[in-house]
Amino acid sequence: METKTIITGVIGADAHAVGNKIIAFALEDAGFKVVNLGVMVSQEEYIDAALETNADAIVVSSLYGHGEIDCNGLRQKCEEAGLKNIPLLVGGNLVVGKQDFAEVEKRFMEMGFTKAYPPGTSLETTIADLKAFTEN
Amino acid sequence: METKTIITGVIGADAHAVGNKIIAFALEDAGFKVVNLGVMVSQEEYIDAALETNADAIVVSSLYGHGEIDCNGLRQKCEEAGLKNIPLLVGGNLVVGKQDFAEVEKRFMEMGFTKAYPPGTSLETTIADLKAFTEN
Amino acid sequence: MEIKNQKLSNDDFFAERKEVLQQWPTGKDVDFDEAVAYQKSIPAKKRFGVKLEQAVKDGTTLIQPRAGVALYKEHIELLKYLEDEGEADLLPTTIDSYTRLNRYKEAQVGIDKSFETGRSMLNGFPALNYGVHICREVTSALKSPVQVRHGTPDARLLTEISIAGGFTSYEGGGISYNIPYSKNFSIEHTIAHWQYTDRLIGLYEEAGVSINREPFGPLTGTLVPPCISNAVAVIEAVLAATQGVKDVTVGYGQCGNLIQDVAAIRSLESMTRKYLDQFSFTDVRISTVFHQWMGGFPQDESKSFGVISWGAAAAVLAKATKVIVKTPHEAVGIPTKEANAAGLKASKQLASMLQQQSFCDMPAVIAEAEIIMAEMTCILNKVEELGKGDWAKGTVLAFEAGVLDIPFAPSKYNAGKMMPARDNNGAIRILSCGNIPLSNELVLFHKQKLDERAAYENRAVSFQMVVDDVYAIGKGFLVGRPNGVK
Amino acid sequence: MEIKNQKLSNDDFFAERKEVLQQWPTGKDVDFDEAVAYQKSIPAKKRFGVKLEQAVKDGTTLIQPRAGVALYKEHIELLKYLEDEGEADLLPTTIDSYTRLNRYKEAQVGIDKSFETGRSMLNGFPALNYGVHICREVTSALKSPVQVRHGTPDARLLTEISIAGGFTSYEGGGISYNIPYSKNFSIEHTIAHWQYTDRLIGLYEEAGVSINREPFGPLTGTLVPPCISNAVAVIEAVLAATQGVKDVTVGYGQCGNLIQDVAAIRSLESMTRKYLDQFSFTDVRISTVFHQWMGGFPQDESKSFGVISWGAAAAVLAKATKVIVKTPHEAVGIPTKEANAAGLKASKQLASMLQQQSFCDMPAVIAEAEIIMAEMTCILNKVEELGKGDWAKGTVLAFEAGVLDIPFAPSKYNAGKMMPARDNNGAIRILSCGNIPLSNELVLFHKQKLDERAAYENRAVSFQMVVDDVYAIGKGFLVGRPNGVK
Ligand code: B12
Ligand code: B12
Repeated sequence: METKTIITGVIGADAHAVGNKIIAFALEDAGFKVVNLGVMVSQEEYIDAALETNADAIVVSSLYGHGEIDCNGLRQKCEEAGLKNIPLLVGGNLVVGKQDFAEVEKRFMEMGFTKAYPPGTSLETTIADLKAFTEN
Repeated sequence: METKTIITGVIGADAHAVGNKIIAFALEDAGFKVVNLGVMVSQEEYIDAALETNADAIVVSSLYGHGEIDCNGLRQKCEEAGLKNIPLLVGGNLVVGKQDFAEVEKRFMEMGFTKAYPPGTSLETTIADLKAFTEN
Repeated sequence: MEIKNQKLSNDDFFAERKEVLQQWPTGKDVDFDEAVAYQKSIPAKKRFGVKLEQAVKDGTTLIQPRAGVALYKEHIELLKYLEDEGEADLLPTTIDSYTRLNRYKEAQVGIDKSFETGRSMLNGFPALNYGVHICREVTSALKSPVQVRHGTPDARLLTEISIAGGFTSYEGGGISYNIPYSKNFSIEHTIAHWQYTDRLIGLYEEAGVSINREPFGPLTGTLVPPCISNAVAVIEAVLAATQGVKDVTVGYGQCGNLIQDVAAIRSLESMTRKYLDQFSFTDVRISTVFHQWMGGFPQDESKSFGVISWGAAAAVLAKATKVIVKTPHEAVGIPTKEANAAGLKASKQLASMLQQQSFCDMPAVIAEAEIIMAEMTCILNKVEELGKGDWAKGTVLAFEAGVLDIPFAPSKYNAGKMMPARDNNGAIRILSCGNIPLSNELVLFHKQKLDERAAYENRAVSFQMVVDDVYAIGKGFLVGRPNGVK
Repeated sequence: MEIKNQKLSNDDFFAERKEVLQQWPTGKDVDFDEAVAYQKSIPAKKRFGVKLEQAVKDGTTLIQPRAGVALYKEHIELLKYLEDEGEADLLPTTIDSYTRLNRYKEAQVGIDKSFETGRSMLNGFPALNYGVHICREVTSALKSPVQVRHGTPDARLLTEISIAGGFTSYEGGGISYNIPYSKNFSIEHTIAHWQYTDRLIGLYEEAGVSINREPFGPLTGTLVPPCISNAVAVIEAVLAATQGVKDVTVGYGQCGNLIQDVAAIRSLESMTRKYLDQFSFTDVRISTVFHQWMGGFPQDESKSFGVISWGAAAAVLAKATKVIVKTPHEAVGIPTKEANAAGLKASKQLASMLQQQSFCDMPAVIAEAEIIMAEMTCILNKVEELGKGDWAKGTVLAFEAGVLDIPFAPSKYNAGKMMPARDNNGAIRILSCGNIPLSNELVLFHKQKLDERAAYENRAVSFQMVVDDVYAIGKGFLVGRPNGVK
């Protein structure tokens, strides 16, 4: 199997670093090439990194509740930049407060994300799904 | 003010003694004459004691959940025994489980109780109400 | 009636048994040999004693709820929910109050009314009315070991049906299921009834089936000084072992002061071992159970979670083998299954989270345990002396004399002269000894502790203090202070 | 940029102030003299410092939530609910993340969008955009003292508006609101910004208005060894006092091992006193804050109650002056007001119930506190040495050198070389020191503790242990064991 490249990072003004560091560690451990942008990543930074490394997927984290505002428009920008149909995964604590996740998922799917994940998604799920989404 | 006589006791097969001992202590402290029948009191025992002491009110406790079964018919027996309109108060944890108290109250009022009290009724309320109910 | 602490002879036991099995129609379905065979078919991981022994070895604390409803299918659903969603390690079957008082007709009315109304009209599961086969349906439907929990002074037929019904543990004792639970039962009688229960379990043991037995530790659950409940637990353990019981779980109800709670479990375990060994019951297995706060609870559910969690924490820090869990509905009524599972999950979080921490060897705990053991020794020596070496006789005389005396007990066989109250740190002390035979030194110790509180609160030591303490936890405090005192 | 730990001159301060007040239109409403007069009109019982001082005197532990929503009327309702239904003693106003990063335009979008959708689209209260008058509407509507809580590296304008707006306490510090909260802010800059904040509060103090200041104790909330967070707290207390602050609350985030937690608070308080005295700030009042578990929470609400309650218990047993309370929604999102009140009530039950119990003087606690103090001394001596006596300079150089090093921090100015892990009893130890300058003896102590765990778990000490520990509490454990190890 050829090595897949994944961009990881926490979007917006979000400084939650723990999950990000652990995701990067675990994906590498699982055989991916990881380009970890850390916290407080702008939409442009994800796109630049993905273009530069010819990445296979972008993993966006948002923990602090402003995910809805921060993620809006990312898919369009990807398309414009030529990252056609790149898998765009998003997870963490995406919205403010405890909301029905089906609702939340719908909103993020409408924004063009390939898949959105609820709070507490395990590393196992993240890795398994990434393998599936980056398979040729 | 003339001294009022109150019959206290825990009805049925109920052995919860703590509240009963404290109610008896507090009512005496508040100036009532208390005839405390203790726990596991049958309907007949309340009535006999009330007749014997010419009591002004009967305070029935039921904690263990079988109150509905145990209290059924007490008012009729009082009437038959000649205790016309004697104030019949009941309190504790009257039914099995956490139920809407308005519902529970209704059932006990239909059984002929003068007033029914929810879990956690304070001594202050008990004393104040007894004073009101035994006023001439 | 003449009671002796001596193994019942087969003649006596089987003569009595004949009568017992006729007390209610379901008794006729009990067949000892068939029941032994059935019990032997129960896999080890569903046996109570096995799971407890493993926990003792691992140093973990298992969690167990209370639960029982009138209708058996709902009862099975309830227990399944508690082991799956609630993560209970051990399961209960709590028996209703009519059955506890041998009022089987009223229990039947309760079953029938429950069927009619679709609401459980009983405060527990009427195992005896249901009989052996339905009990087996219950116990076999579950993954975890199941215990009968009740409060029955005369539990002879219930024991027969329960053990034949596949339960592998049985709570109760001649003192602990009498004094807190009844009014007119003499101690002679209940000790005799529980000798029957224990002898029956001894017979199972001799037939190769080990059933766990658990004296009910908390008694009235209300300001019971540890030395009293511990002394009762040791007596019941010795009486049970005398009849051939080989697996006992001695218990204690949380008082709320952490040092005293840990010390109580520490002293309970070591004194039970000491006395069982002294009576040559060195092969009896001992485990401990810690009951989360057994007195009046706060009405508020979140506050109840606070009380529940603190109980779980204390149990684990004391390294109790299991903890009996309360629910956020405690102050109001028998909990829904969701409320029951909620109490379990809060407790499970702490049972596993604090597993690596132990307070058993803290100097303050050791010092407090020394005091409890000294008190227990005073009491148990006197029981022995009164009984001229016979603990069953001694117990009867001790209650008569107020040497054993349980606060707030409903029984007329209990003296009710001893008065407990909390000291300034919330530990339960003895305000007035009644006839509890403590040494002068110990009496002085308690007096000093309570004088300290009285001085701090600027009021005399009195029954009002006791009343205030009874309400305290329900109101959010441990020590019942007068208004204005922090 | 050249930083010095020295009181800002009036010239420098007021020159800077002119710029600061122009950062956003609401800055122009701030008038220092008018604000002093307004602050003086706030009754004593609504002043943060007064209530803390009383609690220190009474030996009680106050409870405080986190809370903030986008719309100010809803924010007032929320805080009223938390003091009435939740029984909060102290109130917060948690600021949203855009404001924290000085992105006031985005905060305005958040306010506007929240008005439109009727849902709070911000994760906190945008006090700065609202300005002085709306802040006064908030603070004056409540019975309890209110504090601003945030995470803002450059909080100068926010401080101006908050204090003029009637808040009587202000959280943060140049280290604690930088390293855990930002990526690219240099320490020089944030120390300078917080000198401004502290100097402003010093000016209020000199004008007769005392504002409480609280360094943010828990830092990243994730496996921070007590010596690190305590050292940071002491440094921030000294820097604040240098600017004229007279009332500090030093803080600590629960690690979960009770002995270590109590020892951390004990050593935090005594070391803060020691160093403040050493710098001749003997008139600075000190109180302590204990944060309930700051790392990842369990998803389950009942389990969260267990974690919350254990945090409250530890705070009280450590005799912290206040405890910051989590909610049963923690793992999922900003709590509803009901969930927030639920966490408060569980905590209140324990705060009052355990008030009479203290673990501060247990021998095991004293021993653990000795270790923490020795570690703090190593670190603080090195900071002093690097700064040639100047703690501000020393701090900058210490972060550069990794002498101060905070695990899991997002900041690029943090070395990230130190690695923590739990020992076999769940206490946080140092797996790899990086450049934290511990004595050989202390390094050996940590190594032994972790070797013990490694041997027990039959695996090598490694980053996997750290990862397992990060998830542990969320999964119900304190120590992250590999599969199969109990
Ligand atoms: C202590 C206790 C026990 C002790 C009792 C010791 C003793 N002999 O006294 C023990 C452990 C033995 C026990 C046993 C049982 N208990 Co119990 N027990 C409690 C507990 C925790 C506290 C009761 C108490 O002492 N409160 C303190 C006193 C001061 O308050 P009180 O009793 O409520 O009385 C006050 C008020 O109610 C009011 N009041 C009382 N009567 C009246 C009458 C009037 C007219 C008025 C105005 C006011 C009033 O004033 C009193 C004084 O302030 C309660 C739950 C709780 N409240 O937290 C459960 C509780 C009462 N027990 C309960 C049950 C079911 C049982 C058992 C059947 C066992 C079981 N299934 O778990 C057995 C029953 C045995 C029997 N035959 O009675 C249930 C009842 C359920 C229901 N109604 O749905 C409760 C509510 C627990 C629960 N949530 O499941 N129990
Ligand atoms: C630790 C923590 C902090 C620390 C962070 C330190 C640091 N720099 O890392 C501190 C104290 C500084 C902090 C600050 C704040 N926090 Co915070 N914090 C937490 C907390 C308790 C744990 C987060 C954590 O580390 N978890 C452990 C890691 C391993 O898990 P994780 O982050 O969830 O990531 C895992 C999964 O989500 C998943 N995942 C993540 N991304 C993705 C992406 C994909 C595609 C997939 C498949 C999976 C996936 O995999 C990760 C690894 O397993 C959470 C609540 C919780 N979870 O218990 C709140 C929480 C995230 N914080 C919150 C908030 C609001 C804040 C603040 C705004 C302060 C405030 N108002 O209280 C600030 C924000 C500052 C900023 N600008 O970002 C809220 C967010 C609310 C919401 N969404 O509604 C939370 C949920 C708490 C709450 N309930 O209020 N916080």
